[in-house]
Amino acid sequence: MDKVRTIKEAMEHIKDGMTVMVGGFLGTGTPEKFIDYLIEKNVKDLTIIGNDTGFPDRGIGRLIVNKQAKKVIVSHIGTNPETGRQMHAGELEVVLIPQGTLAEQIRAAGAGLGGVITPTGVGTIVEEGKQKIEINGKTYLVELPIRADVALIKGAKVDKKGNIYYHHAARNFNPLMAMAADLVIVEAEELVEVGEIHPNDVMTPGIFVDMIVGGEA
Amino acid sequence: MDKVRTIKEAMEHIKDGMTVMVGGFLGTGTPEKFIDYLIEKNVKDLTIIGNDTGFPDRGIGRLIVNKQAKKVIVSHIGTNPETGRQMHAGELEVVLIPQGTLAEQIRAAGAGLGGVITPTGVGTIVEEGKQKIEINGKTYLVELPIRADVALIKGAKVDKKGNIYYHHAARNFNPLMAMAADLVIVEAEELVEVGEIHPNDVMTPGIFVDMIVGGEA
Amino acid sequence: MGNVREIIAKRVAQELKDGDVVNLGIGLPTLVANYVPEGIDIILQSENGFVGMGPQAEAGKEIKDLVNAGGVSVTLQPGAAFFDSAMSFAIIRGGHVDATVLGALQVDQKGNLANWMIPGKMVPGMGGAMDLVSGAKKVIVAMEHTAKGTPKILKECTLPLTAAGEVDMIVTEMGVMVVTKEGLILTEIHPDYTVEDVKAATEADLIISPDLKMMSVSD
Amino acid sequence: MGNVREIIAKRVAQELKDGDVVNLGIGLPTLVANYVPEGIDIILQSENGFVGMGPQAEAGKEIKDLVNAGGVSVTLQPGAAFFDSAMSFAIIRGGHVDATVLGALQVDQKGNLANWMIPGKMVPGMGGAMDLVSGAKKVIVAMEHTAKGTPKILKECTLPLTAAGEVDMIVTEMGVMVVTKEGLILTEIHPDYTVEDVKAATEADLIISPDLKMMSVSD
Repeated sequence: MDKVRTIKEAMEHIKDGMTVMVGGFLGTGTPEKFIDYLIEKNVKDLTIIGNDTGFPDRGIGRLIVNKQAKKVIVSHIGTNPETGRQMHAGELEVVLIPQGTLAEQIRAAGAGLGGVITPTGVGTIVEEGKQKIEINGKTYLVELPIRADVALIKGAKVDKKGNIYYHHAARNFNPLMAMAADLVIVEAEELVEVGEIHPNDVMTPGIFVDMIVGGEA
Repeated sequence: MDKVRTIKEAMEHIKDGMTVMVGGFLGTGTPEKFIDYLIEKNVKDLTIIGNDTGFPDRGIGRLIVNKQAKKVIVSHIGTNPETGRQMHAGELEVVLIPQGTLAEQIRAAGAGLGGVITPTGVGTIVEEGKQKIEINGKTYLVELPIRADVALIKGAKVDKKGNIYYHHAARNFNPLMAMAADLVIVEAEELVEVGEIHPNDVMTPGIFVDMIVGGEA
Repeated sequence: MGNVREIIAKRVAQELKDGDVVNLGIGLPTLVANYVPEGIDIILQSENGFVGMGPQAEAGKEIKDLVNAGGVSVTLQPGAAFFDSAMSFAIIRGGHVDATVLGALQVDQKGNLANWMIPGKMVPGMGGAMDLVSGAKKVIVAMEHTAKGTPKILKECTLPLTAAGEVDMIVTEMGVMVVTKEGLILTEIHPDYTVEDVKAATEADLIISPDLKMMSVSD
Repeated sequence: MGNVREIIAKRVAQELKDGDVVNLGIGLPTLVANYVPEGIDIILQSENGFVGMGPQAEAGKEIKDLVNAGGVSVTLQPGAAFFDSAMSFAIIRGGHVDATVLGALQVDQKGNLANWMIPGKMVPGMGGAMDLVSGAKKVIVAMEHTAKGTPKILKECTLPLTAAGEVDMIVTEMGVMVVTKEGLILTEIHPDYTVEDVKAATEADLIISPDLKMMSVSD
């Protein structure tokens, strides 16, 4: 199974209206070349799931500025004024989720769990419309799994079987999203031969990865 | 904060009647020196949480053979006939849990989640007495977090801040248990200086670890 | 007929596709890896925490901390990766295992499986079996058709279940059966047996496929 | 009195114990790291995925992929460790953070905190704040006592909450308040203010501790 693709071959799978997860935290760990390409292709009406909407010129924020999203599901939009503007103008639906809950919801989707039982958000507007559950006298929210059609991941080193090694704080949501989408495409900073990442040090097993773009591709 | 202890200093904290998690899978990744010491001290009436009860001469199994447990919470006892014998004789309480559920229950305790929503066990005797929850028309079990007084962990390399690197399949339950006990003690195959494990490669952050035994200690 | 276990393992191997992530149970299912067709690469998952498991290690060449879920020393394939038990079962429960192959004490026409205990007699524990059967995309039971003549393929399991309604396919030395909404359908039969032979060895209501084929067991 | 932010940061720093894992919010709370007493080692957690965060990086010495949760380039301390966002919040939600220090728009005498939105005006999102306030063992609000004269310490928050009943301590330039079952108790007061000054700047019912101490703000 050869998983290595040109960026064009890989990005062809992203269509208008899809739900797309994008790794990264304020742009750190975001596959910026994929963002470049999506902007060039001008894919529209995306539902974007990520930690935040980055900055106007960095990360997911560039897709917002280019008006390619109809909805975002994130924990924070404060660093990108354009997200707030579109939200207030009714051009963009914004769903805000506590960061740790968002991480667990994506993990739950990848791990086949039916939901997440978390204390976060109890007694706040986050609990509105959510199922609650009492366990040992304490109240928790039941938060549902979050999946996507496509996950766009960034790895520092990726081998040709799709095993990924992340660098420093660029890891963040990437390993979680790699488990929670129908199609997982990774942007490799460095594409390496199988064996160059020690089996102990693989952070995302290649079994989750469908396509790899990087190196000369 | 010096975390390095002699085995004697560390094991003194394990008292009769405590609930103790022990890492490992059929003995691989089990801190055998700690088991040696607990056998020598003959600590009694333990509730032991682990993947399995190992073999009669390896892993947790040695504590069973020496009759130091009153209860075990595990996924499998088939490789240690003595566990079954004590269970049938009414000398040992055995709670059997599906392996993936057990892993998530321990993780949930460490991660501050109120429980685990899993499809595993639905329609089997595992569901007896458990709360069920319907999500999107599918039935799940609500399984509760599992914590311990002490977790006994085995690491291949451990630095003096308690950062742990595991080797091959010896990882298994160790990183999960390191998050889910009041006192976490790690047996280091190799005790190394801070910095010898790259921050990217730490598998259990030292913040979870209270005491380290290894090297000359 | 040839070696029964070999026939079963060979036939199961044909179900596997290139790139499949597969978990093989202890015993007969483990043999399946030996018969994967040329050109098909599968990735074996081991529930104690890795993908890319290779064949059993040669005596004297065991690798430290490298055993399968049964405690047997194994080897690694290129591209292997280790992880903790939560990730191992995230893979299993999350539907990232394309196929799991397990033995059974009993299996029934509704796809129920019992393979983990005989009350009062044998209580080894379910280990990872319940998660595997609930979570894998395709569940294949690989076993001898009967227990020394006593049917194991039943109308309804009497032993405690491993999972309810999760079995997709049963492969025995007599043939191949698939679980459907309509019931249990015999789709392939081994040339050494007649349909009547299979029916006699099966307690379940067996629907005979109108397209009944000969079970392919050649290499 | 001296620099208000410095006074607050210094006093908060005295709450931290050797070995504590601490998460500091953006802005004033970040300053706390500068005043940790001699001999006390704390470990800073950054919700974007690491422990062992060091001071801000010098210009020109930024390290690739090493920023804090506000996107500012930082450095590492010896013994640092990186992890993914699920682990980062397992640490936070699981009670492995000994103390979190945050600012507030409003905080009330029941320990409710509002610091993430002003409806119709400012909706940045809660980021990791809700998890931090629910999960940390000790929640310390560090802020100026009023918003240019308007009380921020209230009987009851009017803005949407970040978390209900989770605040343990409030440190301002006027003093130190602790949230108890009995209510909000003023335990320390800055020497530049009288009890009446503090009461006048506080909307909440303030219980004056019989052991009221001078707020210690020396180095």
